[in-house]
Amino acid sequence: MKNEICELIYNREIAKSTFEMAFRSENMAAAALPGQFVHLKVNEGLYPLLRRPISIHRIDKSSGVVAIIYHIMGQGTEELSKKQSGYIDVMGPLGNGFPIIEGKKCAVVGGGIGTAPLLEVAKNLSDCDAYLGFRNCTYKVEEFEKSCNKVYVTTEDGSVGYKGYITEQLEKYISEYDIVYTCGPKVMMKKVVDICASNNVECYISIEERMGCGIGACLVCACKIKEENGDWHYKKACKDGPVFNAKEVLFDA
Amino acid sequence: MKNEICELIYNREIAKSTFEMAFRSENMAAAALPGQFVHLKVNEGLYPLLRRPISIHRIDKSSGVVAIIYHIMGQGTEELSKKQSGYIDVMGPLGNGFPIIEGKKCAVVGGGIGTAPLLEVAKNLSDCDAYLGFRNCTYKVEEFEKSCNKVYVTTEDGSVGYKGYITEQLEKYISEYDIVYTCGPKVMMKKVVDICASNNVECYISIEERMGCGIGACLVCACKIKEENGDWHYKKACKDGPVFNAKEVLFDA
Amino acid sequence: MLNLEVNIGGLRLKNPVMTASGTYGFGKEYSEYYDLSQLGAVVVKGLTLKPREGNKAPRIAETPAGMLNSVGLQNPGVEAFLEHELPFLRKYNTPVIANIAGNTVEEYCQMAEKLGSQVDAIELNISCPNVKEGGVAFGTKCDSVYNITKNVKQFCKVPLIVKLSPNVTDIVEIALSAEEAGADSLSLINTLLGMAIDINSRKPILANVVGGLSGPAVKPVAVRMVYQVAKAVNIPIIGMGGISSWQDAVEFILAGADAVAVGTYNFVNPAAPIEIIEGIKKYMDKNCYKNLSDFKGKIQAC
Amino acid sequence: MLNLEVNIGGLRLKNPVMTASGTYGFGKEYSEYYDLSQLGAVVVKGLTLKPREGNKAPRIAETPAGMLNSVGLQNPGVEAFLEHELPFLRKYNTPVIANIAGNTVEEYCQMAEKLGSQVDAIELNISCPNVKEGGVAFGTKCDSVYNITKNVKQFCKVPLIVKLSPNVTDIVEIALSAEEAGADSLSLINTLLGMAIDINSRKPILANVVGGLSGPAVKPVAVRMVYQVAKAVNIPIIGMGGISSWQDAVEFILAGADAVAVGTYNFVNPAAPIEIIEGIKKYMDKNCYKNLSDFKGKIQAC
Ligand SMILES: Cc1cc2nc3c(=O)[nH]c(=O)nc-3n(C[C@H](O)[C@H](O)[C@H](O)COP(=O)(O)OP(=O)(O)OC[C@H]3O[C@@H](n4cnc5c(N)ncnc54)[C@H](O)[C@@H]3O)c2cc1C
Ligand SMILES: Cc1cc2nc3c(=O)[nH]c(=O)nc-3n(C[C@H](O)[C@H](O)[C@H](O)COP(=O)(O)OP(=O)(O)OC[C@H]3O[C@@H](n4cnc5c(N)ncnc54)[C@H](O)[C@@H]3O)c2cc1C
Ligand SMILES: Cc1cc2nc3c(=O)[nH]c(=O)nc-3n(C[C@H](O)[C@H](O)[C@H](O)COP(=O)(O)O)c2cc1C
Ligand SMILES: Cc1cc2nc3c(=O)[nH]c(=O)nc-3n(C[C@H](O)[C@H](O)[C@H](O)COP(=O)(O)O)c2cc1C
Ligand code: FES
Ligand code: FES
Repeated sequence: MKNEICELIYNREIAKSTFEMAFRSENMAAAALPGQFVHLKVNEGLYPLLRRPISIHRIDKSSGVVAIIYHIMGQGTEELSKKQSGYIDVMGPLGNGFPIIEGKKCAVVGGGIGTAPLLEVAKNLSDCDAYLGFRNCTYKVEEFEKSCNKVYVTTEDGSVGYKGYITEQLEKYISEYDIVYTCGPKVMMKKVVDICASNNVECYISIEERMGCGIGACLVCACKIKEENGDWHYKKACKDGPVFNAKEVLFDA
Repeated sequence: MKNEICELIYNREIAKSTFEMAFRSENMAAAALPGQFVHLKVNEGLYPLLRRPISIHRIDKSSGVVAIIYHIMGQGTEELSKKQSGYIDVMGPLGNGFPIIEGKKCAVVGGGIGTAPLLEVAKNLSDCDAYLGFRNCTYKVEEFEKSCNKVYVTTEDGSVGYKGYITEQLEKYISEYDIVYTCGPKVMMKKVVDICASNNVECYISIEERMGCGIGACLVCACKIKEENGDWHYKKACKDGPVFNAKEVLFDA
Repeated sequence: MLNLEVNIGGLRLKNPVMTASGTYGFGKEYSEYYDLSQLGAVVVKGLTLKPREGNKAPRIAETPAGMLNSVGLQNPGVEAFLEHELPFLRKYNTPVIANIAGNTVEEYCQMAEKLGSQVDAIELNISCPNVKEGGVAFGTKCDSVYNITKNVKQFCKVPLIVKLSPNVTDIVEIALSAEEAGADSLSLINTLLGMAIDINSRKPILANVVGGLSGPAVKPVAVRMVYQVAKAVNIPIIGMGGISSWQDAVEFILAGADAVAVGTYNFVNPAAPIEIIEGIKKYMDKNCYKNLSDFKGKIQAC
Repeated sequence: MLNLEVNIGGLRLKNPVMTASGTYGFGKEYSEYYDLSQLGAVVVKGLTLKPREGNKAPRIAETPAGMLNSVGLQNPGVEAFLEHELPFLRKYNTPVIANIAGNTVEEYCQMAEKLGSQVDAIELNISCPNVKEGGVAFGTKCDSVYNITKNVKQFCKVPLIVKLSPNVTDIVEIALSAEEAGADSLSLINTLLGMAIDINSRKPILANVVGGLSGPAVKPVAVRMVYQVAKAVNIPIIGMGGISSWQDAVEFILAGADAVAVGTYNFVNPAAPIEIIEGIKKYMDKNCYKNLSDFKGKIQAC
């Protein structure tokens, strides 16, 4: 494995402060699994110093292209958004990815930027619905429509789709599903996990922890994982995750 | 006074690792004197942290444009060279500038990038020759030819003009001059100062010291200045200089 | 109505933003960029009893997100300050704080005496890493911090601020010694001792070999020290070290600082102190804080 | 012929570039990026006698040109290390250095005993700012540094490296205490104690409130300490703190380091240690140096 200096294909704003970036890497496109992430150096130089982890949104194996979607949160993502052309230093694909389990009725449940990694999950499942929650502006809904049976959209202000939270929609139809895949804000994921638990639906969640190395060497990305015997210990979000079975995750941290 | 966010007009390589940059500022162009400098923020963000001092090369009062020439030395000038368009944060004009004394026979003597601030001196003098020393590639010689009587050029490898050091040329004709203005590497300036002293020619030199604030507040840019009574004390290169009468400067530091 | 006023051990400031000693000369230069009356206070360049030339150049080196300086207290001496520099600052409606450094306790006392009540407060610099004779030596041992503070306090007619060095094992015990000895306020941090080498010339970049590290790089150390000291003492704290934005200033206030000072960043953005005052106002407005005390030290440690 | 070999208190390295403890796990992750046999040595994550879970997340905060961490010595314990982690590293032709931390002097001794000569050297971590029980407390007083070094040395069958904390008033006296007590080598610096606050949530970013500052921001402090200690002691020094390029590594060697370690920058550029080895070679070639000793400590202080 290596970090690769990849050619930037595009980097454009697809919604307010939300960007889609695509870069070329035959190797990464060939190896990437849904739910894995890349670790990006947002610019040259020492500021910001650390890489930023961003989930893989789209994998085009035929053309060797990987795309990501990111929201401007601070200095790192801001710098990233300024890049117009040239090359970008990428480590990846990293992490474990979502387990793609066939022959089941599935749903992907995403909130905001957390919808990004779910597109590849949906594409790889033959029987999948999508639940996409946004604050006000939506993006990539049409992509999900291509790969899913049904797509439910909510916005907090009701400007698109249903008004309210996406978990309210999920709650209505939860009994239809065998497996739920989710990614989004912590509060949303907790709710999704609860809904699944109450309905005995298997649930996989993608966890966001602040990261250093991104590959398992520094131990800063600790998340509490339950053991069979009720004990817990810290696992690495970057290497053991970011995807975990919801049953294992202790949310208290 | 204020630091000004100035529109970049161009920023182009005029010789190997040497760039000319022009930006628009009515105020600076109106106020600037030959030999003054600007203090530039080379990019946004904290790396590099400090501004970089660069001499004013050309002042176009009618169009409100100021130009500088800089050589890539390290991180700061490297970053500066990457700027293609947009705006640049400039403090200036700063420092005292060369005293323009009319009715005298003058010479400007520059070495490498030290030729840059001398063009405006030459333009403002009615009777001036130019001595321009370069390592191998020359630039802006034709500009000096427009404003000077005679222009002597040397390169260390003899590729353009005379082969050797510019001080060898100056030595030949020094007796012709009343005043010499010089800027360039320390070794060269020392030699020029010696030649002038031996020939009783008045000499003004522009000193390069590492700078912090650029305006006289931090005292990091100390240079030793002799007093009448033989004593010396530290003056500020940024505010009391960068130009000093060669008689005053103690080169030992 | 927003109220940014703060009382620093008897010294009343209209807002909590001051300039850090040694980065602001005697105010003249920055007065060309804005009206100094807007500032919470001006802290002037470190003064000594007699004029000092300071160290040889180069005196500055840039480091990642920081800088080293080895000015070495170049200054005209306390008398020339009173005669030639103070009158200019007095034209503005902002308190003037004199930063003083000496070779002996007696020198410090003499300076405090000479300054009398011509300045609004005195900041005791016992933490300058750039002078051999004294400076930092006074600031790294509890008993000497206690001793010098106690002595100077007797001669000090105005609030006495003790400026602490970060180059110590235990900042809290040093702070407590200063408090116990009668300091009216503490300021921290001074610079961290650092060094940089030019690998081509194989020489230290600073002629003085070592120098003081300042700028954003040191901010985490400064915030930690302010936090630790604020929990331990009952006198006001002036926080500094790497402040480059109003966000940084708020971070220090949340850590427990009553006021803040901007140093190195003046060189980058001459208007920084003013922009920081404006930013703090907006932050307070947005969060419905009326006074600084509404958020000072109010972090929720998990 | 270039010779990059160096002897660190009895431990022979093929080149002076190692990895810093805690930034490199047990080597497995980075072995996917290059052949670990190229390294001067691998220093593994800090070990404790019993397994430790470490601190709560968040454990990392980015700061200007640096980062704070509060991992808190999460590790599987010395026995699991020997059984499950060491065998992997042994497949490579590079020395393995175990970094150890304990709650008591006895624990340190027990660990040294258990490690025996299964590792090539032991690095005594008496400078971890992230554990309450011990760590840094051992490293900030001369007598306790002397005491722990002296005791562990008796149980240590391999070269003993003592890793110093930069959070002290006088690094030289600490270094001398370790040397006197029998340390074969010193490594410095560990992290500076720092803190960062999120001004929106008004919480410390680290769940542990304070953490260790590393990365380029601390380099000037590290270079200064290496320089001061190298002048004072007669044992080899492993320099670290903010190394991100071969130029930085050369800067440390010029300051007096016999070897260097790359920590935080591994996260940014996984190939950094290898590129640094190559860069040092080119630097030596260009300057016609045949051995590291041709430039080690050879700065011309003005
Ligand atoms: C496995 C993984 C996948 C991710 N995928 C995506 C994605 O597809 N799209 C996307 O926009 N973002 C994603 N993130 C979050 C993204 O990494 C952070 O938003 C980014 O690092 C913020 O950097 P910044 O410099 O812009 O902000 P900073 O200035 O560093 O921080 C701004 C805010 O972001 C939060 N933050 C910073 N770092 C992280 C982090 N590592 N995890 C969570 N919150 C953080 C902080 O709490 C802070 O409030 C992912 C994170 C992880 C761990
Ligand atoms: C009044 C004044 C006018 C100047 N005019 C020009 C000009 O017209 N064109 C031009 O190319 N350069 C000029 N310089 C020099 C220019 O400021 C430095 O080359 C620049 O700051 C280097 O920055 P850097 O980040 O690229 O290099 P750094 O990485 O900071 O340093 C690279 C090298 O440059 C040297 N250096 C760094 N800063 C200075 C400094 N302030 N003065 C002298 N040497 C320094 C260092 O010794 C080092 O070897 C001037 C300097 C001064 C003080
Ligand atoms: C060039 C320079 C000169 C300084 N001179 C003094 C001084 O004379 N007295 C003093 O107490 N502190 C002095 N300091 C320290 C600053 O006042 C301040 O404590 C330190 O720089 C940290 O703040 P900053 O990171 O905002 O610069 C100086 C700092 C710099 C950069
Ligand atoms: C995430 C992290 C974990 C660390 N863990 C340890 C440790 O277990 N033992 C130790 O002695 N030092 C530890 N350190 C300190 C490093 O080994 C090194 O001394 C310090 O980070 C300075 O080097 P750097 O700036 O190159 O990172 C750790 C540093 C980081 C960043
Ligand atoms: S980010 Fe380093 S172990 Fe996960
Ligand atoms: S650069 Fe600050 S006084 Fe000259």
